[in-house]
Parts: sequence; structure tokens; C-alpha cells
Amino acid sequence: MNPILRFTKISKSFFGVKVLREVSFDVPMGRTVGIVGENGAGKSTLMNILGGNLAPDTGAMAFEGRPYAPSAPGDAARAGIGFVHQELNLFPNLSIAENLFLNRFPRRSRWWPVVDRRRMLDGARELLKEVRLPHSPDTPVERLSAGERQLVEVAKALGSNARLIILDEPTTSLTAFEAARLFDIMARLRQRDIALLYISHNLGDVRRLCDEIVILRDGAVVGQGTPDALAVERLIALMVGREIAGLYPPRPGRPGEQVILEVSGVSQPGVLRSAHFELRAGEILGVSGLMGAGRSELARILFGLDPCAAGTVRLDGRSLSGLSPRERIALGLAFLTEDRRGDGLSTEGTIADNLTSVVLPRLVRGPLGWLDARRSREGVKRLREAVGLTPTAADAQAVKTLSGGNQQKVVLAKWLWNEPKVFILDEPTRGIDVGAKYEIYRLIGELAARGAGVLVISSEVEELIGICDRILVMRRGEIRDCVERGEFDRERILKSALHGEAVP
Amino acid sequence: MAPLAPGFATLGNLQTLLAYLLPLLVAAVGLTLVLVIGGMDLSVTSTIALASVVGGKVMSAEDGWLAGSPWAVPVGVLGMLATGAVLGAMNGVAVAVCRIPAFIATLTSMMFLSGLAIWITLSRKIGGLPPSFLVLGQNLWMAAAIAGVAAGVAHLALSRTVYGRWLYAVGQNARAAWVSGVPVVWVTFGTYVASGVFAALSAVLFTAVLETGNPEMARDNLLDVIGAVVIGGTSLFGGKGSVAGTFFGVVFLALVDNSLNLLGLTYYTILMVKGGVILGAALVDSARNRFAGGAG
Amino acid sequence: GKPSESTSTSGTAQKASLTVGVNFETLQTEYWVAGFEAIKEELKKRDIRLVESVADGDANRQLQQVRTLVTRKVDGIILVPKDSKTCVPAIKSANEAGIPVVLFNRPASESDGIRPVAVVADNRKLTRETVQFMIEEARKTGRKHKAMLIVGDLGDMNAIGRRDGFYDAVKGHESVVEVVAEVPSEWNQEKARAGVVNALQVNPDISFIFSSSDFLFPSVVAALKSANKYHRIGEPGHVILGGFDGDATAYQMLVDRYLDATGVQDVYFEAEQSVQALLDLLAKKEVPNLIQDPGFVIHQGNLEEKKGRMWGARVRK
Amino acid sequence: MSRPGSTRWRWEWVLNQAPILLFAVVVVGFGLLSPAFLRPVNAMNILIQTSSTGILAVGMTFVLLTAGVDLSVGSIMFVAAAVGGKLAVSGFPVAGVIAVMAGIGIVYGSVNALFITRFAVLAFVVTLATRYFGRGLGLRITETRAMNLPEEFYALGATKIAGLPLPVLIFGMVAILAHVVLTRTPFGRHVYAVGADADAARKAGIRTKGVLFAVYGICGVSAAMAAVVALSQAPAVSPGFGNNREFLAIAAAVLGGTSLFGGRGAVLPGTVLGAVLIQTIENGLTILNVNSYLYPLITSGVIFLAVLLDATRCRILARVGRRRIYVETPPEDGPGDP
Ligand SMILES: Nc1ncnc2c1ncn2[C@@H]1O[C@H](COP(=O)(O)OP(=O)(O)OP(=O)(O)O)[C@@H](O)[C@H]1O
Ligand SMILES: Nc1ncnc2c1ncn2[C@@H]1O[C@H](COP(=O)(O)OP(=O)(O)OP(=O)(O)O)[C@@H](O)[C@H]1O
Ligand SMILES: [Mg+2]
Ligand SMILES: [Mg+2]
Repeated sequence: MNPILRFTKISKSFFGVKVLREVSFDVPMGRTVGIVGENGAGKSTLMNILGGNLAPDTGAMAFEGRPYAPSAPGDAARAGIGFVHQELNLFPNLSIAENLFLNRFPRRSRWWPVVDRRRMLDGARELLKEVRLPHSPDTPVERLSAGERQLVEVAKALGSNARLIILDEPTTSLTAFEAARLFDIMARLRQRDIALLYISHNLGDVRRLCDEIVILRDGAVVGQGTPDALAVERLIALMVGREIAGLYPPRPGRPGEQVILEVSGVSQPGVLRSAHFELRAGEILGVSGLMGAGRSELARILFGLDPCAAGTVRLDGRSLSGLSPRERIALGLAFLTEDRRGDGLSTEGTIADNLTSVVLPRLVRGPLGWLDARRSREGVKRLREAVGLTPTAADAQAVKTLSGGNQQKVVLAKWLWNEPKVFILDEPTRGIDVGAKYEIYRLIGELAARGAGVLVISSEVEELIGICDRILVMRRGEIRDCVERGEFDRERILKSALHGEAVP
Repeated sequence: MAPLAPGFATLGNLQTLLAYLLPLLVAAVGLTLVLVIGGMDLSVTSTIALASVVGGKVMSAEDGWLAGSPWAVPVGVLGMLATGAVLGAMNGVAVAVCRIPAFIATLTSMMFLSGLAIWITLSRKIGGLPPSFLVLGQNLWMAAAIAGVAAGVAHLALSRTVYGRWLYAVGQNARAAWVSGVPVVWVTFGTYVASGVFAALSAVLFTAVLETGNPEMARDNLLDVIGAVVIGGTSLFGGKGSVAGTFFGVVFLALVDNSLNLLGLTYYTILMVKGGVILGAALVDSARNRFAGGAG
Repeated sequence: GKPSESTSTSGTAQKASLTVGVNFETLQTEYWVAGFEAIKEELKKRDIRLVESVADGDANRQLQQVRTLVTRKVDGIILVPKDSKTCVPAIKSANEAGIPVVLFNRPASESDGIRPVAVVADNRKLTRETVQFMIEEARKTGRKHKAMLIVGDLGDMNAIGRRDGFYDAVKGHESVVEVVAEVPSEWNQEKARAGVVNALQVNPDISFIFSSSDFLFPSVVAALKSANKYHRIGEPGHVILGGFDGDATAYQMLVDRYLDATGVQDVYFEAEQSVQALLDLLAKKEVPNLIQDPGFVIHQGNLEEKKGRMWGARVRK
Repeated sequence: MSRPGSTRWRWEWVLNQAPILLFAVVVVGFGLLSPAFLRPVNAMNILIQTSSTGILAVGMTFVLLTAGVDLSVGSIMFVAAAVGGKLAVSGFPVAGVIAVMAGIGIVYGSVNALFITRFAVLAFVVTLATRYFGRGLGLRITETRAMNLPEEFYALGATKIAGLPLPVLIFGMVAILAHVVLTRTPFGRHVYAVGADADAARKAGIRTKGVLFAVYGICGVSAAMAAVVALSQAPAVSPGFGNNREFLAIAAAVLGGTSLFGGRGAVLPGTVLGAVLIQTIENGLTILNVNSYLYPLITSGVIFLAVLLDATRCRILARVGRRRIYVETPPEDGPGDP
């Protein structure tokens, strides 16, 4: 069969650092090709070259048999390539429909360049139905949650009549349930003979969905084959260049008895209904639920970012009500946000800026607010090692030039310096490669072993089952279930989250 | 251009240049801080005017409140600085607490303060300032020392202290800064107060150099000041900028002005050449950035 | 080398002996341009080189520019100061360098050591005389008039002088004119027009308008026309109009019999006197501190006689 | 989000209308102080007096929406008026003069755009430079002389079509056209996208440079049209013509809710309301014959109140608009359930 797309010896470097090294492979017509690799392996860079965002230094591409060298993203769209970006590329100030049709608005007529709103809204409704988003097409995108935005991105690619669609980590903000919805869509696309390039750190998904898998390491293709030929262990070995014992590290230590965080009757009308739970020192407590179940809201309320109408939160017996995040941090609370770009990072800032942002008050030398540069440098180095941030990046590199996974590591690392007593993690492994996930689980375990309480919100039930001592299940702003380790059961958790509907 | 101009490289001209740029420099440094947090302060020049009037009202030998008293100068200078702090605090409350967009908040204070300055003097300029105050304007080395210390303090604060880091953090992403425990409201408030104080210090220099308490002081300098800061590489969108850059921006604009004067061109030619030079410099800068690949 | 130094001599044989720096605070109104031209003319007549600069309304820049003139070692300086106070340090630095300064049209406050020579018209006095003339015209109509004053920029000394002169004249004549509107213009034509329209709307019977500068007349006229109140002297409904400056628009309005009076500053007298005073100072002659330009009120009665010295009549193309 | 009829929906509606309500309060306030203020003819006066600044502000809104700024509009007005004035004085027909002025606006705007897009220089710096340049050029063209325009220009300002004065008509048409372009055309929506995130817009396949180019061109033409309308009001070009007008235009746009950071704002009612509000205050003060010294104080005070209310409103709206996970009486379709 003829390939729809052919990469020939694509190379790219940023400021002297080689990111892609002579990458060559084919995407067969109508097939799904998976691309896997560690954070920073160059996957997104390769896709950006294909999508016309970046120009390769050397090498060539051929699309549908013809040489293909896009000079702008518009060229790729016109050629028939759709792109679901890893960092969502939506405009919060525009409506869903406008985002869907941004570069191909239906016009009243050729000479009357006014958007045909009816056609646009109809088309948008159609697409939203296809991804099963129950929203009006007029809703501004800023009102959508991260997961819903991801689905809008998918809908956008669907609508573009592309013959090849790039999906760069489309499931990072999706729960198992929505991910299943996405896989459905992918299957339908395959039936329509649309080729897919699928990037994910969930190797199971990749093996299940793809006809062929390409493995990148340090910007070079180090392996290629069918899922049958590439078992997960083999994939991991090729990706990281060594064997990894298992997916989840062993837990050192057990949870203590002392209650460190006590949440009683916390409510906020419309968002959270009387939440009650306790977190013990050394305990890892998971929170599961569907997209929009209110897990993130719970976390934000605990950290003082959102208003809270009733109830009390006590940290080490001290009531937190009325305290600002700043004061809560001083008392030993830490919060890893799910909204990396909005609440987590200053992308314009450097790695060092971001890593020190939480602990600045403790880096003061003398009464004048003088910054202890040496301690700062050492601390940054320590944190980078702790999360295994790519060594090629300099401290002074802007965070926006990091790969998605490495950005996530920065957001996580900045809280570790403080040795928090209670750490709330909202989707901590979003976009992180298997090797690094293992490291993060290990870090979480270590924190707990040192007596911290850890609250982990995650959309991956397996992950929660793998690392938690106890799992809370939320549905529509309410804690509906609490499962102890030993009783862990994927079916039961999903059922509680779904309220009796079929489990995917 | 500079070598072409007769009399450019003389000591006298250097002093002329200093007298012109020092007050602007101090105001621009204050504004740099505000731009770094992603704010804007259009009221710098009217703060200068009002502070100048306050200084004049206190110190003037003609009808000042403390005319002839030995306390006139210290009280006058402190009064000016306090005026700047209070006005800055008002801007700070409007922006940080009431969350009014900085541009429009400070635009209204610009209108209000310059109107107020003219009203309380009923359009009169205030002369007769005590000689011990005017020394500041006549002995330029002293003025240079004051401006230098002010700029140096701002530079160190911005680059070497925790406060400086906070300013950049707020400017880059105020939400993320808030989540990380940066006292965003206080930082914002404090920055506007600082800007007010710097403006007042600039007013001290202006008033001493021009020997007048003047409700119109610096009225037409607003764009010069903002322009200098932006030309110096500070972003209008926050998170980027340095005092050193602002220094070069101010010096650049002042040099352009000064050397064009020395050339003795006609008025409209000066304006056109000035526009061309600014544009040319910006072009060179952007070309340099592109070829260097922004490797920083 | 120095293209812009307008040397007056056509031949190169005779080297210009003197260089005079001329610094204007602004050239934003016709009046200043006329003054600038008059000085240039005067210098040319006497074969003196000229170096010019304009401070664009900025006192600090003006100080810099004057000091730059000092650096360039000009022989003398003619200065239009931003105001009477902020020019003091500039004059001081010139005097310290032994360069005489003559102030054109605006005085400086006396202060320690400096004794600047100024050629000035008294704005307040001249305005008072103009308005007094208007009041006499009003009295002749035998009825009471409602009056409007258009004030200039409140930061401008001359604007304030004219406003005060207006009120000086009106005082004691409340039975003839009653001031019902004071419109601030900030020396902006659109603002002036809007202000006049608005004021006419509340007081449609306004029949006496004084504009603090003639250059605002196009706005006043447009506003009067739209209210259908623009009529010649003697016609029914004529609004008594007065202004200050004596520019070309005002001259045309006088000729067309729309304008009652305007206070004219004698630009040519001032230019001549300024240059003369500067030469006298250089020659170490005794020069009075204040040279008064008496100015004059021009009106229908003396138009023919006085128009020769009205700058607006001369610059009109 | 919330459905019509519920109290919450009504609250949102009131808050969304707050700028107009505030405007009404200002009008009623002046009306109580002076009945003359409320006469219909005065309303028309306010509109006439707003039109020049309003047109300028509409053009500026385009630029601000892309997170840019144009400081040179005052100079564009001046250059266009200077050339137009010269032509008019030499007997050129008015229509031709207007066409030439519009052309100058386009060319000027395109020069700005060229440096901003092609050479990637900051808009602030480019337009600051061309602001100086244009002022110098205009002064050179006019030889720093004031120029009185022929009768036709005054006639233009006094012309009425269907009872509406021409300036108001032009202002209205410009505003409506701009509104339609911004809200209904692909180009308009691209302007918002570029303003929200230029890089993302490029990735989404929008020709960002083309959009930016057009926006500065539009701003240039608007400035030229503002000059035409200004000349029809006060038919004279003085050397200060158009000076410092950019602040007024930006203020009107920002007062109307346009963000300087791009991507947010509207011409109708936004910018237009902002421009009218500023002029209304000015008008009211003249009608009340307030002491000249108090003008800036009162004007800035009222504007400050307006923006303070608006900021408070936005905060309340943000709170009201916050996502609900469940509704108190559970309906069939919560967002979490497919
Ligand atoms: N604009 C840029 N400037 C400098 N370096 C860059 C830039 N863009 C990407 N890089 C670097 O290129 C490398 C590859 O990045 P890329 O985003 O392709 O990784 P990835 O394989 O998609 O990783 P992830 O799984 O974390 O998304 C990273 O080390 C990143 O820091
Ligand atoms: N309608 C909305 N209006 C304003 N903000 C919203 C809205 N919907 C979502 N958000 C914000 O977007 C962010 C992400 O949404 P959310 O947390 O619901 O997604 P999720 O993580 O998939 O679901 P969960 O609540 O179960 O964690 C949250 O901070 C939320 O406050
Ligand atoms: Mg990636
Ligand atoms: Mg969440």
C-alpha cells in the first residue's frame, strides 16, 4: 500500500541542541501510527514540522505522493492535515463554534464575506454531537474545563476534512470514560480511511489502537513495528534505553494514625456538597471521578483558591478558614494544579524562576530581602535532579521552550523544596512519560513515608489503584464512595463515578 | 550623528544633557517597575506636577507655608515624596484592590491630578525657592548622585532581591504567582507606591533644575518616559524589563534630542529625523534579535 | 556641513559677524509663527546668522535647548519662555557665559542676579481695552447682553492674563453685559466649537463673545453659523465679537464686517525691538528692563489706519 | 449557561447592561441639574461632537483588539488634514479632497503595519516614531501655518440627510460597519483570535500578519475620516491639529471595555458608548457653566466611577458565571453526564 505520508531524514535543532536526528518513517494510507518516546524525545517537534509550525533544518516530507513543505500552519490544513495540539490551541474569548470553524468559516456567498451563522452553528452542533459534548455551540470556550476543551480540539480536527490527523496526547485531560469516547471516534475515522498519528504516554492505549508503533529516543527512531511485536516492556526498554522493573514502585512505610487534614462539611452551592473526609499523616488518598465531577474544585477550595460557603478545613488541628493560599503554604500546604499554563507556570519565565517561585521568602538573606543566589542555584539543581528534568535545558531557559512533560515536572518540582505537610496533586502525571511517572510515584511515596499527607486527584483509575491507600469517588460535587486498599476494584470505582451506567 | 554636531563633546554639553535627562531617568525607572508587573502608570507626569506644586507651596520664599524657615527644604522635599507615595497608593488601591485596569485607572488619575495641580495654584507658577534647595539643580553632580542612587536601588531590588522576583512573577502570570503564594495584591500595590515615590523624586529634580514649582511640570513628557522604557526593552505586557535597559532608553532619546538641537535643524526637520532615528534603532534591534536567534 | 543655519548673506565674501540663537517655546499657533518669521526677517535685514530651536511646550527641553545654544557660543539669544518662572535658570546659564538674552513677548520674573530684558505686550491690559471697546459697542445697542468667554489653556500664562483682562473690563458694567458662560478650550479648536455650541444651546440669546485667541475664530464662526447667529455688524442678530492676537482670520472678519474688535500685539515692533535690544546689549549700551509693546485695539473705526501694523493683514496670502 | 426566567439569569442581564445603565444615570443626573441638557437637540449635539473622536476610537479598537496600539493617529489626522487643506484651499473639489485624505490614512497605516509585521518591531515603538515623523511632516507641509478651509467644508458639517447631520451619519455608519466586520466576518473573528494569542492564531492557520496589516490600515483610514469630520466641524487646520488625540481614543475604547491586552472588547456598544460618555460629561459641564478649573476634576471623577463600577461588575459576573457542577434541583442533563 502507498504511504500517505513519508518522512525522509528530518533533522532539527534548537540553538545548537539536536532535537531530531534524521527521522525517517512512513504512515500508510488509512492506518493509525503510534509515536512513543520519553518527554523531550522530539515527538511534538516532529508533529510541529508536519503541521507547518516549524521548518526542518534538513530532510523532506511527501504527502500523498507529492513533495510537501508547508511554510505556515495554514498550508498543512489546506493540504489535508488536521492537528490536535498537545498544548490546547483554542481561543477562550471565542465561542466553541467559532473555534471549530476559525480557518474555514462558511460565508454567505463569495462576494459577501459575512459568516453564515446558521451553517456554522449547524456544523458545530453536528461535530459536538460526534464528540458527545452536551454544550451549546455558542458557549465561550473559557467556560469549558480542560477535558471539554480537549474534545473541542478533537472535534475541530474532525471537521477539517483532513485525510491525516495528528493527535498529540489527546487523552491527558480525559477520564477513562471520555477517552473511550475518543477511541470510538478514532475507530470511526479509521473506517473512513483517515490516517492517524497518535502520540501518547499510555503505552497500553497505543498498543491497542495502533497498527504500527514508532519509538523515538533523543530525536532518533530507535524502533518500529506492530503492537504484537512490541510488548509494553519492550517499548519501555526501547524508549528509555534500559529496563524498568514495574509501573509502580513499592511503597515504603504505611500510613500513620494521626489525622493531618480534616475536612468537615465543606460546601459551596452549585459546586461542592458537604464534603467530609480525613487525611492521615503518611497516607496517600486518591480522588477519582468523571470529568467535571468537582474534584479539581474540591482541591481548589482546600487550597483557598475558590470561595467556600460552609464547613471547616483543619490542618494539624488549625482551622484554615479565611486564609489565603500564601498563608496556607506557610502552614505546609502544597497544591499542584491541573491547569498548567493558567495557574501553574509562568511560561515566559525561566526554569529557575519557576522552581524558586514558592520558596522565595526562604531564600532571603538579611533584612533587605536580598536573594541568596547560591542557595537558590543549589536548590534548583536539587529539584531538577529530584524530578529528572531533562539535563539539556539550562536553568535560564524559558519554560515555554520545554516539552509538555518537562513543563509538568517543573510545576511539580517547585513544591518539593518546602517539604509540604499536605500535598494536593491534581492530575500529577498528565503528559509524563512512563519512566518519569515511576519517578513521580516514587516521590509521592517518599513524601508519604516522611509523614506528609498526599491527596492525589487523577483521571487514571489504574494509577490511583497503583499508588493509593484509599480512594474517594466523586460524582456531581459529592463524595459518593470511599474504597480502602484491598477492596480496590476498577469496576466498583467506575460504577460509583458513573451512577450505574455501563463501564467502558 | 553625534560627531557631526558642533559642541557635542564638551563638558558644558554633558551638563546640559544631564540636567535634561536625570529627572526623566528617575521617572522612567519608577515606571519600569510598574511595567514589569504588567501594569501601567500614566499618572507619572501629573504626579510630578502635583509634587512640584506641593514643594513650591511649602518652600517658596514668596508665599510658602514655611517661607524662610530652616525647615523649609527638608519638610518640602519630604512633603513631595510623601505626596508621591500617597498618590501612588491611590493608584495602587484602584488597581490592586478594586481591580480596575491599570491603564484607565491611571488615565483618570492623570487627568485628575494635573487638573488639581493647576487648580490649587490657579495656574500660577511658584518661584522664590530657597537656594539650598536649588543647589540640587545647579550642582549636577549632586543631582546625578541622587538619580544614580535611585536607579541603583531599583536595579538591585529588581535583579537581586526577592521583591524583584515577585515583580517578574506577577508580570509573567499573576494567577500562577498567586497560587505559588506570592502576595500579588501587596506587590502590585507596593509597585504603584514605588512609582509614585520615584515620580516625586523626579519632581524634586525637575523643580530644582527649573527653579519653579510648576503645575504643568513634565506635562508633555509622558510619551517620552514611556517610550524610553519600552525602547529599553521593557515589555508593555509585563514580566520583562530592566533598569539598565531603561537607562539606555532614556539616554538614547535624550541624545537624539540633544544632538538634533546641536545640529540646529528646523523644528519640523527635527521631529521627522527624531522619528526616523527611533525607527532605525528599533529596526537594527529587531534585526539583531532575529539573527542572534534570541539565544538568551 | 550645516545645511540648516540660514545665513542671510547671499555672497560669501562678507562674513556674517554675529550669530543669534532664537528659541521658541512652541510654534503651535499662528501668532508664534508670525513672531518667528518677523524675527527672522529682522535678523536677515541686519545680516545676522540665526540658529533656531523649538521646545515643543516642554520647559525642561527648553532649558536644554538654551543651554545648547550657550554651548554653541551664540552671541545672543532671543527667547520665548515657556513661562515667567521656569526660564530663570536658562537665562542664568546664558548670562553666566556672558551671552545676553532678550525675552520675546513674555516676561520673566525678576530673581537674584538676572535682569532679563523683555519686550512684551501686556495681555491683561490689551484684553481689557479690547473688551472695553466691545462693551461700548454693546452699550450703543441700548439693551443688555449675555456674554460668553472662551478661555485658553489654564496652564498658559497668557490665557490667564486674557481671562483676567476680560473680567477686569466687565466689572462694573453688569448692567450692559452679564457673563453667562465661560468655555474652556485648552487651545483646541474642536473643544472650542463644542463648548460654544453647548453654551449657545443653554443661552440661545448670547450676543457677546470674547475669544481668548483669534485662532479659535473658525470654531466660533462654525458654531454661530449652525445656530444661525452669524451676522454682520449692523444686521439684526449680530453677535458682538472680540478676540486677541490679530491674525489673518480676524483681519478677514474685520474686512467682512463680522468682527467688532481684536487686540493686536505688534509683532513687528516686538521683533524689531528685540533684535535692537540684543544689539544694544552686545554694544554694552543701556537698555531698559521692560520694553512695552503698547499694542492696539483694532476695530472697524481704525481698520484702514492700523492694518499696516496688524500682522494678520500682512501674512494673509 | 443559565436559562432565561430564573432570577440568576435576570441578575446576569442587569449586570451585563450595567454600562448602559450607568450612562443613563449620568444623563439623568445632568438632566436634573439642567433641563436644557435633556433637550433632543442637545443629544444630537453630543453625537455631533463625539463623531470625530468616536470614529478615531473605533479604528483604535481594531488595533487594541490585536493587543497592539497606534500612537500615531493624531499625526495621521494632521498629515491628512494638512494635505487635504492645501488641496481644498487650491480649489480641489471636496469629494476629491476626502478621497485623498482617506488614501493618506491607508498609506500611513500601511507604513506602520509594514514595520510592525515585516520587521517585527513593537507597535508601540513604531507608532511612537511615526507620530513624531508625521507631526514634523505635517508642519512642513503647512509651513507651520494655520489654514482656513473653504466654505464647502463647513457646509459638509451642516449637511443633513434624513434629519441626521452628516458627521453623525458617518460616525454611525463607521460604527455599524465596524461592528458587523468584527462580529460577523471571518476577518473580524480572526482579529479577536490574533489578539488572544498571536502564536496560537498562527498555528490555527490564520494569516496573522495579514490581519495585523489590515488592522493598522483600518486604523489609518479611521484617523483620516476622523480628520475629515473634525474639519467639517471647525474648518481650520492649526499646527496643533490632532495632537494628543490618541489618548482620548484609547480612553474611549478602554472605557467601553476593550482590553489593552487584546482579544476583548467591542465597538457596539463598547467603544461608542465610551466615546459618547466622555463627550456627554464635557457637554453637561459646559451647560451647567461649571468653573473651568473643575472640568478635569469632574470628568476624571465620573470616568473613575464608571470604571470602578465596571470592574466590580466584572468581578460579580465572574463569580456568577462560575461553573456549576450540579443544580440544586437535579435536572436530567448535568454537564458531567453524557
Ligand atoms: N522553541 C524551542 N526552543 C528551544 N528548545 C525547544 C523548543 N521547542 C522544543 N524544544 C526542545 O526540544 C525537545 C523536544 O521537545 P518536544 O516537545 O518535541 O518533546 P516531546 O517528545 O513532545 O515530549 P513530551 O512527551 O514531553 O511532550 C525538548 O528538549 C524541548 O526542550
Ligand atoms: N463553566 C465554567 N466557568 C468557569 N470556569 C470553569 C468552568 N468550567 C470549568 N472551569 C474551570 O476549569 C478548570 C478545569 O475544570 P474541571 O476541574 O471541572 O475539569 P476536570 O478536572 O476534568 O474535572 P474535575 O472537576 O472532576 O476535576 C477548573 O478550574 C474550573 O474551575
Ligand atoms: Mg510533546
Ligand atoms: Mg480536574
